[in-house]
Amino acid sequence: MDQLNVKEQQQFQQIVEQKQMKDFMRLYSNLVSRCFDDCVNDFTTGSLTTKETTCIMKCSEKFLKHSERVGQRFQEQNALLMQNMQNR
Amino acid sequence: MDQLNVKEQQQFQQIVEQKQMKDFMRLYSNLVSRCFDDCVNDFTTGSLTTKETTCIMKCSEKFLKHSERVGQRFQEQNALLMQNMQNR
Amino acid sequence: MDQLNVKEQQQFQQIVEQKQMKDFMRLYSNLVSRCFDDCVNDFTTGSLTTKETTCIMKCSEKFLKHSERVGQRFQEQNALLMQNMQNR
Amino acid sequence: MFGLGGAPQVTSDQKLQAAEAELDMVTGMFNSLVEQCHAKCINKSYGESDISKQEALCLDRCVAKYFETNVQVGEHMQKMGQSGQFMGRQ
Amino acid sequence: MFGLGGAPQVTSDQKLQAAEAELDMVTGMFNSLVEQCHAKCINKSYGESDISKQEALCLDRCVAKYFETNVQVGEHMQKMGQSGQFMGRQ
Amino acid sequence: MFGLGGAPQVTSDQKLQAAEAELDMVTGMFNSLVEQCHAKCINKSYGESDISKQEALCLDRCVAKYFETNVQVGEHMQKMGQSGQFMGRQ
Repeated sequence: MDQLNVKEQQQFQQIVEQKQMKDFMRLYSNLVSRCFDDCVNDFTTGSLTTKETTCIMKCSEKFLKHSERVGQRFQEQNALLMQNMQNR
Repeated sequence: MDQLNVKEQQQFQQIVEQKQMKDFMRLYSNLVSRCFDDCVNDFTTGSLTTKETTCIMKCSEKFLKHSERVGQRFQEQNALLMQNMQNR
Repeated sequence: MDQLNVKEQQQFQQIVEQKQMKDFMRLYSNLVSRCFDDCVNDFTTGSLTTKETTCIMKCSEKFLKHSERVGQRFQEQNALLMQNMQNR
Repeated sequence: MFGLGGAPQVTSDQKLQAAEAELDMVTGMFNSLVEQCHAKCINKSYGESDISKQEALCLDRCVAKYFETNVQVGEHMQKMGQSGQFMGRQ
Repeated sequence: MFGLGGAPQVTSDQKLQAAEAELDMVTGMFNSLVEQCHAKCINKSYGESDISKQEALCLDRCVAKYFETNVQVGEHMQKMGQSGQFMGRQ
Repeated sequence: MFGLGGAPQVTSDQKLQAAEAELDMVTGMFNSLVEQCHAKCINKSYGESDISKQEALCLDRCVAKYFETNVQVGEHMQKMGQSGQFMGRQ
């Protein structure tokens, strides 16, 4: 990324910020889809049962903790990779 | 969406229209992929058998009816949701 | 595509070129994801085993040969389709 | 759909981008709904091209339960966001 | 690929957008074809890095049958569109 | 991430597009990693909302092995590219 000059870096920063809202929305949509898929499989009723609701709560919390942990490791590994490339 | 002024709403309408052709193309591609996946699994022949063709026709019709019904329910539920948010 | 005039065709060519880098990156990402998924399923160790590494090499080579062959057939079939549409 | 698009933004451009992102999310949700309810409700032997009564009932409930799930997850995330458990740290 | 891009449009911008949408669809079809024919034809034990004769034959037929499916679905949708069964109502 | 974005390009526009494409790829990789490590490590019965120690260890190794896979594939593709076996012909 160091090939970009200051003005280009500012423009790039704008692009990054534009994408962040989209990323958050995608995370949210994935969360809903995943927990719906894993927790709701009985269509003899028309609204969520207590069991399904509990499952959805736990699933969504767990998924957020999951992506948080993967995100931390991803950044660590990415930093390591960049370092290795520069030391070559 | 009521935060957009008239001019912004017109611009947004253009964006919506630009996306509609893409949406139609995606529906079409999904249809082909789904029915190919569900109906064509025998590669001892190089062109579609009668049985496969029949399956593809029924699959594509059924998928269109399916997305039509899901689309209607989606709009109803979405309208309900918007109403509930405004009444809060 | 013959409905585009010369200037439009040049602009379209630029769009095509912009997309090619993205396409290559997607091919690469798909390759990594697929071979990781098919070859790495043991997490009792923290780095790749010899068996996993071998599998990943063969998987990635095979996937490239696979997409090359599918690409060739795709172009042939596409050319055939265009010909049939013009002869109608 | 979630009342987004009205944060303390200034330019037309940003408002339009927020509205477009929201449209993309609603479209994405619809596409995901079509896929998931197909997987959960539709018989894939394709003996018939019509949707059976049973499949139709299943689809209606599938959409309703998906929206309920959406609301539940949204409220839960807000609660967690306010308690500062997530967001920003990620 | 489907002769799209030539509707009663006026501006260069719209024509380019239609052409771009068509390009995206063809690319999307190709990607989906690569995925699906891999799932249907390729042995995932990866004992070999080469494609076997049997796999190659399967791939060739997979692509041919996918194109045939594409044509069939396209013609069927046009027929249904003309009879007014779908489109616009959705 | 892969040191792309610095080919013999001229205009700001092209540099930004390359940087954006790279950003999209890294984001795509992260999303794919989230999905795949969830499938490989997380118990989907959701008796608990917390990640167990075993799951956490599995996730850490999953991310590490994914990066190793990424490097291996990258090096292998470069080797094949230099030997002229692929690219350009496709």
